[in-house]
Amino acid sequence: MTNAPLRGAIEALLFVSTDPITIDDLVTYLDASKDEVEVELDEISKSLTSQERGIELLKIAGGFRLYTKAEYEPYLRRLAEDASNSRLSGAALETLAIVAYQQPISRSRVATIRGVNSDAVMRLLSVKGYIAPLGKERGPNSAQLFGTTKYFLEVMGLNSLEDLPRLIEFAPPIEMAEALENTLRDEA
Amino acid sequence: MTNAPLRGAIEALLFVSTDPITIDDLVTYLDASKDEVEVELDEISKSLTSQERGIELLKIAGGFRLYTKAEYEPYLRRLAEDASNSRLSGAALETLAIVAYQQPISRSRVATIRGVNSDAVMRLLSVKGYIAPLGKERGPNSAQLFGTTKYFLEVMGLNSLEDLPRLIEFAPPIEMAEALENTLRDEA
Amino acid sequence: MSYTVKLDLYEGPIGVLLTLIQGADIDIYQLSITDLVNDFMAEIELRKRLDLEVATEFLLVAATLIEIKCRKLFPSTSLLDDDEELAFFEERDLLLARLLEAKTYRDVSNVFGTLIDLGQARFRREVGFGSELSHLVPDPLSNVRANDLALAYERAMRATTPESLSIHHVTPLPRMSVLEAREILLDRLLKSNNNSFEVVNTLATSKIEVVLYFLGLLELYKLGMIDAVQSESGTISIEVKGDLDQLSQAIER
Repeated sequence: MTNAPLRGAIEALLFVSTDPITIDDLVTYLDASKDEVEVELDEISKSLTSQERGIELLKIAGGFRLYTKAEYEPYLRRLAEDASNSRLSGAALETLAIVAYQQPISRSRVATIRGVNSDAVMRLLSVKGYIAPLGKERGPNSAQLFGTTKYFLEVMGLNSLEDLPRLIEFAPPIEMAEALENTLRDEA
Repeated sequence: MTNAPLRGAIEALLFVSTDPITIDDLVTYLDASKDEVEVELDEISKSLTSQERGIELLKIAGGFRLYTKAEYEPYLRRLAEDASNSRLSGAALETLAIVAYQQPISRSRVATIRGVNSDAVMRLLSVKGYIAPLGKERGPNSAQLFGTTKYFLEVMGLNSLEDLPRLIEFAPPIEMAEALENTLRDEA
Repeated sequence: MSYTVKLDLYEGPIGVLLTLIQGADIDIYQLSITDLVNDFMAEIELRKRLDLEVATEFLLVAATLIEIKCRKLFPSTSLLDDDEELAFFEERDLLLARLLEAKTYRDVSNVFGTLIDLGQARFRREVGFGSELSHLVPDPLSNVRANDLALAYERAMRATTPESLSIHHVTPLPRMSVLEAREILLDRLLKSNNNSFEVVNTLATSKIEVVLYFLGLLELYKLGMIDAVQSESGTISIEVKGDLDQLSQAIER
């Protein structure tokens, strides 16, 4: 049995929300049961897979949100206000990766890992909304700690930080470590 | 005969657009004929009349735009109250203050000064009528500039912007913000 | 070196070094330390004009590189006493560990780049409640007065200023050397019968330690003290060869 007005209400809420909406939120706003909400979300999601539809429902950053399908990017790019799809530099992406995997992390710790003062890059990531201050370290010389934001999860298409690629899988191959080590060893 | 990808593209465009879109716009964006576009708009409109759907397609100001159906307003109100109660008031005040004293100002500069992405707050202030777009910066990468409105003056009980409380002297903020912004721009 | 690599001026010394090394491409296995030092010094020249602080970070790494180069050219002549010798080994191990760490983050950051590109291809509806539904949104500023604005403005501007003037003290790097990591690993491996590659993860308390333990494991393997066998399921099991006495003798030699 379908519950047409409930489905309509969910669609309306998804349409205006500027944040991912959780199932719990929907239950509260709609005076519906969790099961009912889940069934309708599922129906909405299924109906959007049709080729005739231009949007899709994604589970992202712990909630649900509507997005246009990636294949329509060329048309939407023309309409978008900031037409320039500005890309992050390599240094910015590396810094973002360090914050993502080591959060909560202080600026100075990021600087230590990168071997260079990273304040400007951190600030850029902050202004772009990818990272945000989380709070202070404990202790006398407490430094501000940073972590990734919900927006970061949204842009990356992740539901939670646990969905980040596993870092260990990116460890350099043994051969490379060996080759480097040989270069740095003193035996000629 | 239906043209599924075209319908999807139209839906995607309607979904993200802030203003009504005319048929001519759609023809231009989508490299389709006027007839094709009209047929698909009609199909979209029909499919939205179903009770299961929460939005509708309205022809307004010479163009088309998606709206939530009026019957769902009570639920939308709950979302609105929930979303704005949380963290917005402090951020809104700070953002409004920056726009008031530094207008005309772009979204990205506000973000640079605050150190966090401020798009959502700017949108709220705009929706509430405190600030409005003034026009574009000159130059190739022209960003939308914002300033305060007449309504803002009314609410604050000011006769003109010159009646804004004078600021105590402190470090030259504009130059610094500019320098910072330039640094960040180069890097992106 | 004959290739030219466009380097990001916001890269730190480790990142630059990694780029230079990767620029060598297939030659990575016959990397010339002399070329590496030359290229690295050229990069420092570029940065010296920009910022003394940045240049200093680079010089620290350069010092280690040059030391390595000297030892390669004159293996028998060492002007260092024992303590300095040990310190040099630590610096070198640390440099290697940091390079591998940087490589790990660089590789994963490429995936980040791809995901972000895909994310930017999907558009969200930013309008939110828009003007037609604005009556539903409560006004967060209903009680605000003009004076509040001035205060908020000054607070916002003050928050920006000191931050950019503060001095950041660099926290010390982990002082564990690969040698120490190797000892700890061996100790751990001997105490347990059923070891897997995961031991690297279990022991490490930070990412750089993962790299250090990994290198330690590599050394044990090269010294012939352990065997590594990969099963069909993909797990790598580690077996210690010989008994404790033999092993400790091997290490002492």
